[in-house]
Amino acid sequence: MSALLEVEAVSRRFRGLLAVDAVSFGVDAGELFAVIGPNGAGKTTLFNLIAGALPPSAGTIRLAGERIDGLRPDAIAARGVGRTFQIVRPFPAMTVRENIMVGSLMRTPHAAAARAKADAVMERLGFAALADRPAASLTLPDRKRLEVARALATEPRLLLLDEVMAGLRPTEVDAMVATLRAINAEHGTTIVLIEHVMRAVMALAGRVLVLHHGARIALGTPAEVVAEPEVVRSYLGTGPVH
Amino acid sequence: MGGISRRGLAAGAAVLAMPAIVRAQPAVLKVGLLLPRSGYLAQAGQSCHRGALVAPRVLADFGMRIEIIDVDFESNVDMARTQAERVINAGAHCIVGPFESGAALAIAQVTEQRKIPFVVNIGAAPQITEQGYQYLVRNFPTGGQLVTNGLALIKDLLAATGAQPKTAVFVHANDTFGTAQRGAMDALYPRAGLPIELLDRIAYDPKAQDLSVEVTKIRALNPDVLLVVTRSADAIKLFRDMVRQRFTPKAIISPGSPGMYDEEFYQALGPLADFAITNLPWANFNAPMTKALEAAYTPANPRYRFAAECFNAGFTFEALLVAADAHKRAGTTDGETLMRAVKATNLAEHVMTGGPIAFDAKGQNPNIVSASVQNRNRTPTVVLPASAATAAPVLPMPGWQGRT
Amino acid sequence: MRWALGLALAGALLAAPLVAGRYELSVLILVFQFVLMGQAWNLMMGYAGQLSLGHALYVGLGAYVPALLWLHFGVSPLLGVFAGMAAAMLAGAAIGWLGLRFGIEGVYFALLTIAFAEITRVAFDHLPVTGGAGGLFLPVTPEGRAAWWMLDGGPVFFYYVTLALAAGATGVVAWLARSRMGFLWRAVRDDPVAAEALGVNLFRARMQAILVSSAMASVAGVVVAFYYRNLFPSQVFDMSRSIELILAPIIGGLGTVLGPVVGAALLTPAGEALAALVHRAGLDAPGVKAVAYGLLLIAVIWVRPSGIWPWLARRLGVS
Amino acid sequence: MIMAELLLGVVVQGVMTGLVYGLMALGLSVIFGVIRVVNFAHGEFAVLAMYAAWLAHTQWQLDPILAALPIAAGCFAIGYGLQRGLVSPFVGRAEHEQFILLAGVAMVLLNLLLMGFGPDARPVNLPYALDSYAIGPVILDKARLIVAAVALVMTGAVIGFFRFTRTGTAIRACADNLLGAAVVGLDVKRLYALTFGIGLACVGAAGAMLVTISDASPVLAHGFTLQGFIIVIIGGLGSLGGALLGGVLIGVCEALAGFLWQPSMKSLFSFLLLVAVLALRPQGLLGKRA
Repeated sequence: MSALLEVEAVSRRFRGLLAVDAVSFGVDAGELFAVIGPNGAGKTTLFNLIAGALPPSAGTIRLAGERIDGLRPDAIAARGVGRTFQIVRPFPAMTVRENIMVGSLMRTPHAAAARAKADAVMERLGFAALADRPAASLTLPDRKRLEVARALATEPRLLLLDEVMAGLRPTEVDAMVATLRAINAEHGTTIVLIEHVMRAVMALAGRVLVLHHGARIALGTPAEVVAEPEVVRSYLGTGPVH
Repeated sequence: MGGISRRGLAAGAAVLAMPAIVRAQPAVLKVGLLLPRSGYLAQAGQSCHRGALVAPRVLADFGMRIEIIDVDFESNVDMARTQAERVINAGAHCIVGPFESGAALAIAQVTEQRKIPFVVNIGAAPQITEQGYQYLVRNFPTGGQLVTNGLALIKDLLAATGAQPKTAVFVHANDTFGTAQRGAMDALYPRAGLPIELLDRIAYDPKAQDLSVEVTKIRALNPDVLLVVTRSADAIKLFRDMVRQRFTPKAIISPGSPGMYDEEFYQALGPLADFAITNLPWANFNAPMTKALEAAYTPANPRYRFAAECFNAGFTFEALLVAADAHKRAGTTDGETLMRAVKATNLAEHVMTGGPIAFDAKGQNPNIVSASVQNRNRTPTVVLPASAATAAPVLPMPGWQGRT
Repeated sequence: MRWALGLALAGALLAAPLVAGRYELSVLILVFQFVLMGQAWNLMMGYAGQLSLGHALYVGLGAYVPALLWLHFGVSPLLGVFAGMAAAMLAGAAIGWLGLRFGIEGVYFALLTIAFAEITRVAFDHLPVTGGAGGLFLPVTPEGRAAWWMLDGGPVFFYYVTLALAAGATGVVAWLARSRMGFLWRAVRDDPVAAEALGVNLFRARMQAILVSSAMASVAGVVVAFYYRNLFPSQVFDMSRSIELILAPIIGGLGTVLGPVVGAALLTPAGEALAALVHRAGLDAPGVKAVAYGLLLIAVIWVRPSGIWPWLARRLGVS
Repeated sequence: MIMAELLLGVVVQGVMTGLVYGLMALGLSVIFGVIRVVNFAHGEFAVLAMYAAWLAHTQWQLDPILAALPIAAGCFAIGYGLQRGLVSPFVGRAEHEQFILLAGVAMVLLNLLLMGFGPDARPVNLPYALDSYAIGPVILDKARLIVAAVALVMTGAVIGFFRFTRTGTAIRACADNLLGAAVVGLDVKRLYALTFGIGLACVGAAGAMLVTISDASPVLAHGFTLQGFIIVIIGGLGSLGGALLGGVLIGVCEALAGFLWQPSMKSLFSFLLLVAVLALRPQGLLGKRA
C-alpha cells in the first residue's frame, strides 16, 4: 500500500513556543490510525496543520503524493480531507439535515441529491430522528456525531476525527467504533483520530502515533506503544509523579 | 404651449361669463398643505407653516374662505408622495407646498394624475416648471431669476452707495439649492457686467460641523466682497469664523438665498448680523395685504418677528392666496375648473414685491422681483429698490469690532 | 391549506387595484419597494451574514445609471436596468474584495459599506454628468403617451411593476435558500471556520452573496428613478436610506424568505397609520409620529428579537 | 512663505477641530470598547446635552463649561438606567438587533427634542465665544482652545479612571475577558451599566462644551454619530487615546483637503482615510490586535 498522507519534519511555532516539533509519519490508504498524547501535546495543532487551518512553520505535508501544506482549508477539503473539531462547530441556525447537506453539497451541485446523501449519513450514524432539529438544540454527544456526519458527507479520502468519542457512554463508544470500522471497510476511507478514550483506540487503530510536547515519542501498534517506557511515563501517568 | 394659454384665456372668459347664481360661493376650499415640519428641513418647514396658520383668517377678511389640511411629510420624498394622495383622499381640492424641489416634483406627479391644482410656495429648481405639468404653478422665482435679479441689485447697490469693490469670492453650500445657484452664477455672472472680478468659487459641505478652513481659504484670497449662498446654520458658522479670524470684507451679499435673514441668524450673531445684504423677493410692506398678514401674524407667533419671517411666511401665504382666489373666481372646487382659474390668476393685490401674480404657459410667475434687504439693528430692512426702501444702503460695511 | 392561503393572497394582490384607491396603491407601491430592497439586504445579511449599512449605494447606482442612459441615449430602462446592475455589482465587488481580502468583518465591514456609500454620495454631488448636488431630472411624458417600455405610467402600472419585482425578489430568495449557494451562504454565516473546513470557499461564497444582493438592490433603483423622476445624491445615497431599507427585514425576520415581506407589510402601513392617527387625534406636533414609530421599533425588537415572521409562522403552523 | 504660514494655520485649526471631534467620540469609544454595543443614539445624546447646556445658560446664566459637570452627571444617570432597563438583554446579541434597539432610541430622543425645542438652532452667546489669539500667522480661537484643553484633560481623566481605580480595572477586566470576569465574581451587569453611564457622561460633557462653538440643533445628531463611529474605528476599538488621535487625524485631514482642494469634498477624505485604516490596520491605529 502507498502512503496517503505523508507528514515530513513538520513544525509549528507560536511566538517561541514549539507546539509541533519536527513530526514525521505516514498514513497508508485505508489505514485506521490514532494520534494520542497528553493534553497540550500538539495533537489538535497537528490536525490544523494537515487540514490547512494553520500553515506549518516548517516541513512538508503530502496527500497522495501532492503537497498540501500552505493550501487553504477549503482547497485541502476539496482534495478529500474531512475533519471534525474538538470544540464542536455546528451551524447553529440550520437543522441537523441541513448541516450535513452542506457537507454533501461539496460533492454534488443538486440539493435533492445532497439531501438524499445527508439522510443516508444520518441513518448510518443513527440520528435520523433528529433530522429537523436545529443544531443549536443538540446535546454535546449528538453534536459530536453531527461533526462526524458532516465530515463524512463530503466523502473524504482521509477523515481527521478530533476526540469524537469524548463524552459518549461506553455503549455509544462501541457503536461509534463499529460505524467507523464499517465506513473504513466499505469505502476504504482512511481515518486518523485523536482520542483520549483508550478503549476506542485499542479497538480501532492499527497504528498509533504518540506525541509529547509537540514531538513524536513513539509510533507503532497499540500494543507496542503501550509497552514503550517513555510513553508510559509521559502519558499513562504510571511513572514517577513530577 | 400657445394652445394651452388660449385655452386658459377661454376658460377665464367662460368663468367671467357665468351667471352669478353659479358663481355663488360653494363650500370652503380645502387646501392640503404639505410641509417638511420634521426631519432635516424642519426649520424652514415650520417657518412656512407659521405663515400658513394665520392665512385662513387673513383671507377671510379679503372675502376668501379656505380650510387647511396640515400634513408633515417629514422631509422624506416617499412620504411627500403618499401624503399627497392621502390628503386628496381626505378631501383636499388643491395642494400647496412643499418648500423643497425634490418633494415638489414627487407631489406634482400625483396632482397631475388626479387633476388637482398644485401651487408651489417655495422651490427654486428650474425643472419644476420645465416638465410640462399642467396642474402645477409656481409663485416663486427659479434659481436663474433669483441670481439675475440679485446681480442686477448689486449693480444698483454700487451705484447707490458709490462703493467700488474690486474683487469677490463666491461661497456656496453644495446642496441642491446651492448648486443650482452656482450653475446660475457661472452662466450669468460674466454677462452681468459687474466691475468686480470673481476670484474664486468655493463650495462647502452643508453638513460640515466646522467652516474654519473655508474661512481661512477666503481670507487667503482677501476679496472685497463675499457673495454667499447659504442656509442659516452655515451662515452663522461662516460669520463666527470670519470674526474669529479677523477677516472683514467690505460687503457680504447673497445674490438670493436664505440664511442671513432667518431669526436664528439674528439670535446667534446679534450685532454681528448687521450690514449683511440679501437680494431676494421680500414682503412689500406698503401693500395692504402685507399689513393685514403682519397684523394677524404677530399676535399668533409672539416668539417670531414677521420682519424676519416674511419670506417663508409670505410665499406660503401667497400660494394659499392663489388657490383661494382661483376658487373664488371659479366658484367650484372641481379640479379642472379650479386649475383653469389658477392659470388665469391675475392678482395685483398680494404680499411680496413685484408685479401682479400671474403665470406663464409653463406655470411660472415671471413677475416676482427681488429687493435688496440689509440687516440693520438685527432687522431685515429693505434698502433697494428706492420705491420700497425704508432705509438707505450702507456700503462698505463697518468692521466687526465695536458693534453694538 | 398553505397553498390556498398563498393563492388567495396572490389573487387579492392582483385584484387590489380594482378596489384600492390611489392612496392605498401608493402605499402598497412603497411596501413593494421595501420588500425588494429588504430581500436584497436579507440575502447578504440574513443568509450570508454580512452586515451592510450602505445598501443605498446599490439602489442609488441602480437609479442613476439607467436614468442617465435614458436621458442621454434614450435607452429603455428595461435595458438600462442591466447596466445599473453591472454598476452596482462592480461597486459591490470592490467593497467585497477590500473586505474579504483584508478580513474586515462585522461592524467594521458595516462601516466600510457606509464609507463607500458616502464616498459615492460626495462624488456624485460633484459630478457634472449626474447633475451634481443640483439633481437629475427625468422629463415627464404627458398623460396618454406614457410608454410602459420606458417605465412610465400611472399608479396602477407602477403597482404591478413593483408587485412583480417584489414577488420576483421573494421568489429568487426562496429559490436561493434551497439552492446549493444558499446552503453554503448560511453555513458561512453560521460558522465560517467550519464551512471552510468542509470545503466551502469563503471568498467565493461571500462575494456571490454581495454580487447577488447588490444586483437585486439596483433593480429597486430603477423604480426609484422612474417613479419619482428626480434624483439627488444627498437623498438617494444618504445613510438614512440605507437604514430605512434594513428595518423591514430585521423586524420581519432575518434569514427567512417571508420576513422582509412581513416586515415591509407591517412597517410602511404602520408609519402611514401613525401619521393618520396622530392627525386625527389632533396631536399635530411634528415629531409625534416619529416618536411613536421609534417606540414601535423598540417594542418589536424587544419582544421578538428574531423578527415577527418566525413567530407568526409558528403560530400559523406554516414554518 | 505665505503658503507655508497659511498651511501651518490650517493644520493648527485641524488639530483643534480634531480634538473637539475626538472629545465627541470619547463616549462612543468607552461604550463600544467595553460593552461591544454601538450606541447609534450617540449623536442624539450629544444634542440632548447641548440643549441642556443651552437651557442652563438661558435660565441660570451658567457657563457651559461649568454646566458640563452637572450635565455629565445627568447623562451618567440616563446611561446607567438605559443600560439596566433597555440595553442589557441585548449585550452579546447580534449586531442588527442592537442596531434596531438603539436606532429606535435615537428616533424617539431626536423627535422629542424637536417637539420640545423646535427646529431652530439655539445659540449660547458667550462673551468669549468670538475671541481669538493671533500667534504669529496662526489664529487660535479661545472657545476651541478651551474645548481642546478639556478634551485632553477629560481623556486623561477617563484613562486614569480605567487604569487606577478598582472599578475601572474591573471594567477593563470585563472588556478583556467577560467569562473570566464573571467567574471571579464581578457584577458584570452593574459594571456594564456604569460603563454606559460613563460613556454617556463623556458625551454629555462633550455636548455641553460644544455649545461654545456650535448652536444646539436636532440636525446635528446624525453627523455626530457617524463621525464618532469613524473616529473610534480609526483610533482603535477601546483605545481612548486612539479616539483623540483619530479625531485629530480626521480634523487635520479634512482641514488640509478643504484648504488645498474643494471644501465640499473634505468628508470624502475622512472616508478614504477610514478605508485605508480598515484595510491596513483593521484594529485601528492604537487598538490592540484581536
